[in-house]
Amino acid sequence: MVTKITKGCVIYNSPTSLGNKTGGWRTMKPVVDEEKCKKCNICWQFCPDSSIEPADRKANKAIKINYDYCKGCGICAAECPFKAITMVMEEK
Amino acid sequence: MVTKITKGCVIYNSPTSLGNKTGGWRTMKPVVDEEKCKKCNICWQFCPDSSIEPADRKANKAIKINYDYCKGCGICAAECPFKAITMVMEEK
Amino acid sequence: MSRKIVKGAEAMAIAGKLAKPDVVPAFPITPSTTFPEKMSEYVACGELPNTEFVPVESEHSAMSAAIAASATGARTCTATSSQGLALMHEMLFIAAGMRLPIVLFDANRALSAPLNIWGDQQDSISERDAGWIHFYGENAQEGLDLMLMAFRVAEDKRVLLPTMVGIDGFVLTHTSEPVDVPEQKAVDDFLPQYKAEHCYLDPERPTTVGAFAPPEYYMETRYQLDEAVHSSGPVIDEVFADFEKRFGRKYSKIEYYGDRDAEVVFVAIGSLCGTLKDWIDEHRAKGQKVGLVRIIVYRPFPFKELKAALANAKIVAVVDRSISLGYGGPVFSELAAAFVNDAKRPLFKSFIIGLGGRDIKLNDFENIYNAASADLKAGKVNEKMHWVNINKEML
Amino acid sequence: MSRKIVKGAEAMAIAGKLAKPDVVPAFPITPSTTFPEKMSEYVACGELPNTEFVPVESEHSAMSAAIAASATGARTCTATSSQGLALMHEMLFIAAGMRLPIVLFDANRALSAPLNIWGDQQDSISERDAGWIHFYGENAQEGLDLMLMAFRVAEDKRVLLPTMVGIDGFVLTHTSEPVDVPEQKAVDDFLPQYKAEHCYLDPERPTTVGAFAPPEYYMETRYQLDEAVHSSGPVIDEVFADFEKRFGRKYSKIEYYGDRDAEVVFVAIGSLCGTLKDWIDEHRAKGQKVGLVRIIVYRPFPFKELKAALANAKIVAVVDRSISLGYGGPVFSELAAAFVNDAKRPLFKSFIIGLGGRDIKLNDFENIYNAASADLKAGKVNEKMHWVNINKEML
Amino acid sequence: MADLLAPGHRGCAGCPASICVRQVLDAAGPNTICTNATGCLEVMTTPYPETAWKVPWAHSAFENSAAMASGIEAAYKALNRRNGTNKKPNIIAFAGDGGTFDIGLQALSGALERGHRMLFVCYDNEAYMNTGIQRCSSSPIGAWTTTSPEGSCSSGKTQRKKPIAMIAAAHDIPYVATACISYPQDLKAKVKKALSFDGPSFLHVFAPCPTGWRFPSEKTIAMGKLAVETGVFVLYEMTDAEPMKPIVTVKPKEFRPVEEYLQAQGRFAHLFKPKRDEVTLKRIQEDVDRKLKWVGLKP
Amino acid sequence: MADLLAPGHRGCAGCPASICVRQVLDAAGPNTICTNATGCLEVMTTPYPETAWKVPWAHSAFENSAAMASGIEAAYKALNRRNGTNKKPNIIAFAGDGGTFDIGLQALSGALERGHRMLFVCYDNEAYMNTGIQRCSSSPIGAWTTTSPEGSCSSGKTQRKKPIAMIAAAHDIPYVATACISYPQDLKAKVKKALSFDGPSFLHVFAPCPTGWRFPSEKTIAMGKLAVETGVFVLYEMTDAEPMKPIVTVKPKEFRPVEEYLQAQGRFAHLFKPKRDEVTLKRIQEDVDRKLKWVGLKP
Amino acid sequence: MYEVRFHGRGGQGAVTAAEILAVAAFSEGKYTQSFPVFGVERRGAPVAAFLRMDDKAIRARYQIYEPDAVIVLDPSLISVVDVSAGVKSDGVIIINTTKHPSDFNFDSKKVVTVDATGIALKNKLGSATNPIVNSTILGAYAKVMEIMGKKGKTGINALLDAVRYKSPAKKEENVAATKEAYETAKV
Amino acid sequence: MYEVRFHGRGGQGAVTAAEILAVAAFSEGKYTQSFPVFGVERRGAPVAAFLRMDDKAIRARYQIYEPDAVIVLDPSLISVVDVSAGVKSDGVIIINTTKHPSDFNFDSKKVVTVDATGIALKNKLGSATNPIVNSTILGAYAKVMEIMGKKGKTGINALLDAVRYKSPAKKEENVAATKEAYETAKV
Ligand SMILES: Cc1ncc(C[n+]2csc(CCOP(=O)(O)OP(=O)(O)O)c2C)c(N)n1
Ligand SMILES: Cc1ncc(C[n+]2csc(CCOP(=O)(O)OP(=O)(O)O)c2C)c(N)n1
Ligand code: SF4
Ligand code: SF4
Ligand code: SF4
Ligand code: SF4
Ligand code: SF4
Ligand code: SF4
Ligand SMILES: [Mg+2]
Ligand SMILES: [Mg+2]
Repeated sequence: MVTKITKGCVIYNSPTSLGNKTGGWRTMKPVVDEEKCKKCNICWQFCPDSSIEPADRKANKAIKINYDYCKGCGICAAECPFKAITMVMEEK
Repeated sequence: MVTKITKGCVIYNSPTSLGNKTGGWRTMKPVVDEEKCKKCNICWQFCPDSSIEPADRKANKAIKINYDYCKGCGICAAECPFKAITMVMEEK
Repeated sequence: MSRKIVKGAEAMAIAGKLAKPDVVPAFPITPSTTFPEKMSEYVACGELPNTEFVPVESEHSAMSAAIAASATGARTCTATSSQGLALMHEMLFIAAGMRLPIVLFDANRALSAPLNIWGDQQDSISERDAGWIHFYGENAQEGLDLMLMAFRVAEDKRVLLPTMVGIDGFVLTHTSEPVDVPEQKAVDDFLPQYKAEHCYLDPERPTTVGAFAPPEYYMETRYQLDEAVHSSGPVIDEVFADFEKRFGRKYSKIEYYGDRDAEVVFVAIGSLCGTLKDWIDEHRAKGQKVGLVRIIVYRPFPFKELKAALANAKIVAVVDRSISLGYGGPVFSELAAAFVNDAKRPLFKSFIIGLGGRDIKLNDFENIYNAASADLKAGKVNEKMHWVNINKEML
Repeated sequence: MSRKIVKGAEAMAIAGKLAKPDVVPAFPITPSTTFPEKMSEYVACGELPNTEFVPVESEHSAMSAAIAASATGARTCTATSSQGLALMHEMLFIAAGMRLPIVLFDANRALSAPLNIWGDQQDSISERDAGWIHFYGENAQEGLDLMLMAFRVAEDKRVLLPTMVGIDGFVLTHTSEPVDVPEQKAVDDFLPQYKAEHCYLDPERPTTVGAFAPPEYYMETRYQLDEAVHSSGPVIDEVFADFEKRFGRKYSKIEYYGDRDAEVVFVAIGSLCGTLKDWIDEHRAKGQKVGLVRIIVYRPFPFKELKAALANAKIVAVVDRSISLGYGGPVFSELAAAFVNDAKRPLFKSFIIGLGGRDIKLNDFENIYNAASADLKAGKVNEKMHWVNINKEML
Repeated sequence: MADLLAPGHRGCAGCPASICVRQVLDAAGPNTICTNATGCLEVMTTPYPETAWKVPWAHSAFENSAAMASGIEAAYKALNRRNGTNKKPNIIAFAGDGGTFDIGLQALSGALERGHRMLFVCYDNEAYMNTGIQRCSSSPIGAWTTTSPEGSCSSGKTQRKKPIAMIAAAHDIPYVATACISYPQDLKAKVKKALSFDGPSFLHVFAPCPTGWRFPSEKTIAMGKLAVETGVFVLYEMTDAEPMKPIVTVKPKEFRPVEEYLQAQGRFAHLFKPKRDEVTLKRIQEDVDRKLKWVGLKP
Repeated sequence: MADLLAPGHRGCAGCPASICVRQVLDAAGPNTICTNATGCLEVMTTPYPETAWKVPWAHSAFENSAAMASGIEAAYKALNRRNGTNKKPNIIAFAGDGGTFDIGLQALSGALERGHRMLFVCYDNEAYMNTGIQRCSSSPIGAWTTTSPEGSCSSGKTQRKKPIAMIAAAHDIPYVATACISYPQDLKAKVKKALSFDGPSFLHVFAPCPTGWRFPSEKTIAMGKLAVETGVFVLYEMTDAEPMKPIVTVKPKEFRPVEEYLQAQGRFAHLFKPKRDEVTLKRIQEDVDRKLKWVGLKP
Repeated sequence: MYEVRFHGRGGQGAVTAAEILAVAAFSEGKYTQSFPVFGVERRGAPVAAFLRMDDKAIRARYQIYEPDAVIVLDPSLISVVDVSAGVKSDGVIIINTTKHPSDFNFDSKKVVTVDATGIALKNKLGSATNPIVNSTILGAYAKVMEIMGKKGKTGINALLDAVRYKSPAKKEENVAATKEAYETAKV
Repeated sequence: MYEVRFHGRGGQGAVTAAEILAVAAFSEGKYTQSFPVFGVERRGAPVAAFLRMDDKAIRARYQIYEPDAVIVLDPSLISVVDVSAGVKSDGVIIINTTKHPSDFNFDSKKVVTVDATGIALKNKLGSATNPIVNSTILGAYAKVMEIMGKKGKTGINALLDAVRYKSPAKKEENVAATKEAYETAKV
């Protein structure tokens, strides 16, 4: 699909970045241990790529990582106080 | 005499403003009472037009006003602590 | 309509007031300062109850704030001159690229160095690449009228481009003369409120404004922008016509003055044309033929109109009040180039006049005319560029 | 002389180092940043023991500090690009007006909006009025050589003008290729220390630098400046010749490539000429005639040389990598205007190419050539301006 | 917990700028308009036609995030009067340290003085990252950058970090604070407080950048904590009730040695290898002590 | 007692800018190079081919007096090394308040941070006088200027005066002081002190302008005294030994009422006629009190 | 076309004087154009202003080099500036002074005098050191034009209206002073 | 003219790889030109670089659309980027992978594999998460050119010198790794 240039390059239907699947950048991959996850959402606060779906304590739902975009920076794993996330080599 | 434009309009033989006799701007004229002048040079410090020749206490020389440039602002008269300067109407 | 004696710069401010702008970010600079002064006065006195005057700390910020305000959806105008316009340079290109209908009054003034506060057109002519529409008035009345029309043109949905209106510094800005001031009501009808449809900043309908464009997109954005400038031409004609209908004063992209079949035709911009018209009248009284093409709309460049107007000319004396240093007259080069492929075309001769407030006198035109006539007689132009009224002794 | 593989921007920095500047005030901007990076590295490593690198807070201050340093009597250079050059706009005119021999490397890049960091020549071409000498290189080697020569020309007592050297952003600045690096000793001989005679700041001989000029003087200062730019031409020739004698590489204000009796001749600036030369060779191999005039010195505008080079052309395809929005190609207009009074002259056709990093391919020249040839055949130019390689579907 | 910055942006893995924006917008909520100076954040989030911003966002140049915010605020004031509305979106100006300490300072200072209702957020990664890690007046003493390289005549940046929050506070505006992306609660509380004032406020956010500072991407948050725990960066706030009197909001019980912080980053490596640069290390320590004294954390 | 500013310049009768320069140069002596931002001082002293300056002087634009000074200082450093000399002229950057508080602030801030050896002198006449008395961020609350006019919707300038000396001091530079042309001894001592540092210093000089403030020309000096005696302008200095701790150098025994100062000037006339503008007068008084508190002269 | 040059000092109101006269002429149906000598002069420095009046629209944009009339607001200027420069041979020079026209000799051009300062002070316009004479002196202008029947003629009533219109304060004092100058001018 | 395209990730050194090869070719008397895909990509994002080699000076300034060879520094890119795009029919694709050439099928274009990551790590070039393979993989390139006798040929010794010259640190480790790749490449 060809993008039509808008007047002044205004972008209307934001966000439009979702087509850019940055998951492909990953070399290491965060894996969540749902058991260990205490749903504190600390990792969520720190993810630079909005790639963590926050946990829901009430629903007892652990966080979920959106691998379409997660770049594998490792921050979530490093910052989880409960070591609920581990970085593993990306399958190639 | 025609001024030759220097490269980049640099002015070399500074100061060159002396040709502009600002004494002509005056409506009031400061007149010094040499008797009253205590040679403190306070007036000199405040003259905006570098138009006061400073007094010399040693030589017992009172200040002298350079009417070529004095614009008659009246600051010297106002600031002289000894009321040694009076502003008078400029002779026309 | 009321008739008033006002200075040119005040006439521009009156136009600014009549347009009821939402936001006026401005920074003072001689000889445009009357504009921000008057605008802040109108606001202070309650005559512009809705307007925000933003006393910015520099012209770069003036144009930046104008861009943001316009991008938010506000009618926005400002004024500047010379160093101020130069400091906006970066932001002028940006305003155009973002297609924001900002209106700017430029009091045409020389550029440093050496610093000089007087009139010439270097400041705005050196912004001819930036994508703005350029209007130039000959007197205060035209300044006022063009300023009003600038809003209409700029905000037209088919245009959406920033527009600058130049009048010569001092010679127009600081000269008082009678000016017809339109009624507010008539202006309101002529110039309805600006409703931003292409660019706005509103949390209820989020947009991203000012994204960067990679090579896959950039060139097309320039093409589109260039097209927009060129195709504002018919809209300008339309607005001029509507203005005439409502206010009785006729405008066109270029004005032809003098004999239609003149062999020697001047081309010039701005206030010097007034003096030149006087000279032409004198000259015609002697039975000689001479013409003047005055450029009012310089961007979009009025190719068609200029070609038509110069169809009978034998030699064109282009009188530039600015210079592209190391080349020559900017209007000269753009105009001459437009004719280069024509088999039948006049000769073109370039003159530089009135830089930095050098007074432009009747006699100067006599000299230009004589030089051009001599060339015409000789059948060729014997000199690249002629500086009018230079004191060679100073050099 | 040593041969090294370096990026174009580094080649410029190497030239900067060889010139041993006293003061380098600079602010980073892609794709010129290598220059300040390398210069600060040379200073940090003791390779430029006398040089002061001033990490200014903006380009406006970069040029301001450069002006002051040069006015003090220091050899001064800087580098910038795009928005950076645009932010210097005001100060560029001032540097020229003050006749200060500052050397500036411009990594040619597109201007916002939309922001685009890639190559075109809008930034420096839009400074064509400012009174600077303009050099443009085709490759890294030329960039380096021209940069060195820029110092010699700028500081020549007969010239004393700021000089900018442009090479295309990314396509040259970020491409590594073999470059001959002159020996320091040879450069020292070619380029002796700068001794300021016209402008200095020294309490032992007080000067006033940067006075303002009232209308009685201003126009003569512009005349003098314009003269200075024009008359730097012979000095440039002289410096080019001396450079060739010492370093073996020949330069001239314009380069002619291809068939001398070609009917279709391209005129262009910068790196695209490399590709174009390849295309010309291919084309000639097919037995067809075609020529290229590459402009290396754009200011002073090389009237004489261009006239001579295009004497036999039947149609000139001017390929601009910038645009005067609402008019057309800047090189086109200036070039065409120079021919307008000539009875015998080629047709001129305007093309816009490669804006904002749009890749310029062999095929583009094929298209240009075909369009120009068709016009030539038709005996007239059928279109004002042609945009090369535009994706119309995006519009 | 709506994320107002979408994924798919092009920041480096571990980018602090996006973390900063996410936290700020989380506190500010969707009724917000952002401006952005040219820099990493702008380039990574808005390559046409892609944008990661879910709130209205505007950029035009590097120098003018605050001037843009001024224009928007003025426009809302005027349009509210014109249309009889009372819309009061938060107006948040984002800029990197370059767009704040250096080329954006004048526009910022002007906006602060004029008193526009806006929050200026500087995400400070202590160099011009977007153009490849050049020196900024925000860069700390001794830091390597590509324009303050180390070498026989140089130990990295010579000058101290410009005290930007103090400079902002010296403008005598309603609210100035420092924050760090590693302390999101503190940061968000400050954003909310800032937005509650009917005038300008300034937030200086420490944003450790793995690419520019040379540390592994997973350490972004840890590095911010280390800065605070070593006293390199102090979290405080100031209101105009007590001008220039910083109130520290996160007080480490005890300061860890500054060298722990330095050694964790490649940009300071030359201070330790091939041999310790005692002169510079001493200057750095003195600088930290000086700042701690300034905020009242050291006598 | 060599006057380093010659007569014949075109300042108004009673001009404070020239008084400021005369005093500064008297303290600095002839081994001095000056830069000057566009403004009254520049325009009145250097219409080509006339100059009133006896020391080297350079001007190029309005924004850049500090950047110019940076360039000169750098040039001297380099040329000294190149030529094996050790010339160290004083480098003094002059600018009006517009060229300091507003359009020149960024260049100033940059120069302060880089640490150039230079003295920046702002002669503050509280408006853009050269272009005809427009508002500056230096203009005080309530002042009429041509862009902060009084009227049914306005009482003159709304905002406070930007605290420029505090902003300079927040840069943590060797020396910052305020001075007033009415106290030449104090001013000259500060110039000398400033020039003794091997780094940047800033001097904020109060310069009452008869033309712009609308008072008779002979009152220029009296007006400065009145400002100090009413507490409207405080004379102090700060060194980086104690950052942001002003030491008052001229302490009036007792403050005279601020209204004495206001009533002496046409620019405040609208606060008293046709009727007293109590709201603005109160704001002005509060502002004075606030500043006095800031410098420790009021509790 | 009738052209007038005004001489005064910065701050003294020469430009305003030109504008008042322009308003008067305009109200009588004339086209006008008034402008200062564009300069950077400060208060106190000698300045000048110009006025053109004509029956048709004025397009000329150059300075006035050969005025029909000159009005000198400040007598002290006479020794500083060549006030009679370029004045047409049938021109007139109007000077604010207590002296008599015969005390002056400008190449035998006509001189008119009026004690505008005295009149202004009497009417409380300005102070002894700074009298405001710009409207006052125009009374003398009106008188001489009336007497001489010049093209530059402006009716005294139109002038008084213009003075009233252009005076921000002390309207009636200004009008009275102008009228007095009209009556006492020494032609 | 021989044209090579490199695929890697931002920060991985694709540009450096191109430059090393350029230095090697240059030292053997070839003209070269190397350049990245000019972008604003950040660390981690897929990037590409180009190299032209020729016997005469290279003037062309456009991107490479039809490379003779492609070098893939990071195997994970294959699923993200079309690494074989435009490769000439007699071209070759060199991939850093533990897999065998036969595991790939790019329109039946020639594939060469080498475990550059393994070799690099063995030689202590980079870390497990961030191995530095830019010099290493060039060993495989040298090998395949040698075997295939291509125009893009670069002698292994020239290459090793170039690796040494362009390695800021761990010079010998780099050289060793390159050599190992040269020896172990699966052609
Ligand atoms: C006038 C101007 N000069 C220079 C640049 C180039 N430039 C763009 S972003 C940038 C650095 C940004 O640094 P900072 O503000 O710290 O943001 P960061 O990239 O570190 O996030 C520079 C120098 C520009 N865009 N405009
Ligand atoms: C970029 C730019 N903008 C505006 C101006 C116009 N201008 C010249 S001086 C001046 C005001 C100067 O004010 P200040 O610095 O306070 O000095 P003052 O005239 O009061 O002494 C202005 C607005 C200019 N020269 N350059
Ligand atoms: S930080 Fe750890 S425990 Fe907390 S939500 Fe994330 S994964 Fe779960
Ligand atoms: S690894 Fe990084 S990008 Fe991926 S989910 Fe964790 S924090 Fe987010
Ligand atoms: S101030 Fe008075 S006493 Fe002192 S020197 Fe001047 S005139 Fe004499
Ligand atoms: S009146 Fe003013 S200008 Fe004259 S001497 Fe006294 S202080 Fe100086
Ligand atoms: S360089 Fe730093 S700030 Fe910029 S995108 Fe990368 S991590 Fe973010
Ligand atoms: S306006 Fe004020 S500062 Fe300017 S010259 Fe006149 S008195 Fe001096
Ligand atoms: Mg940064
Ligand atoms: Mg001022």
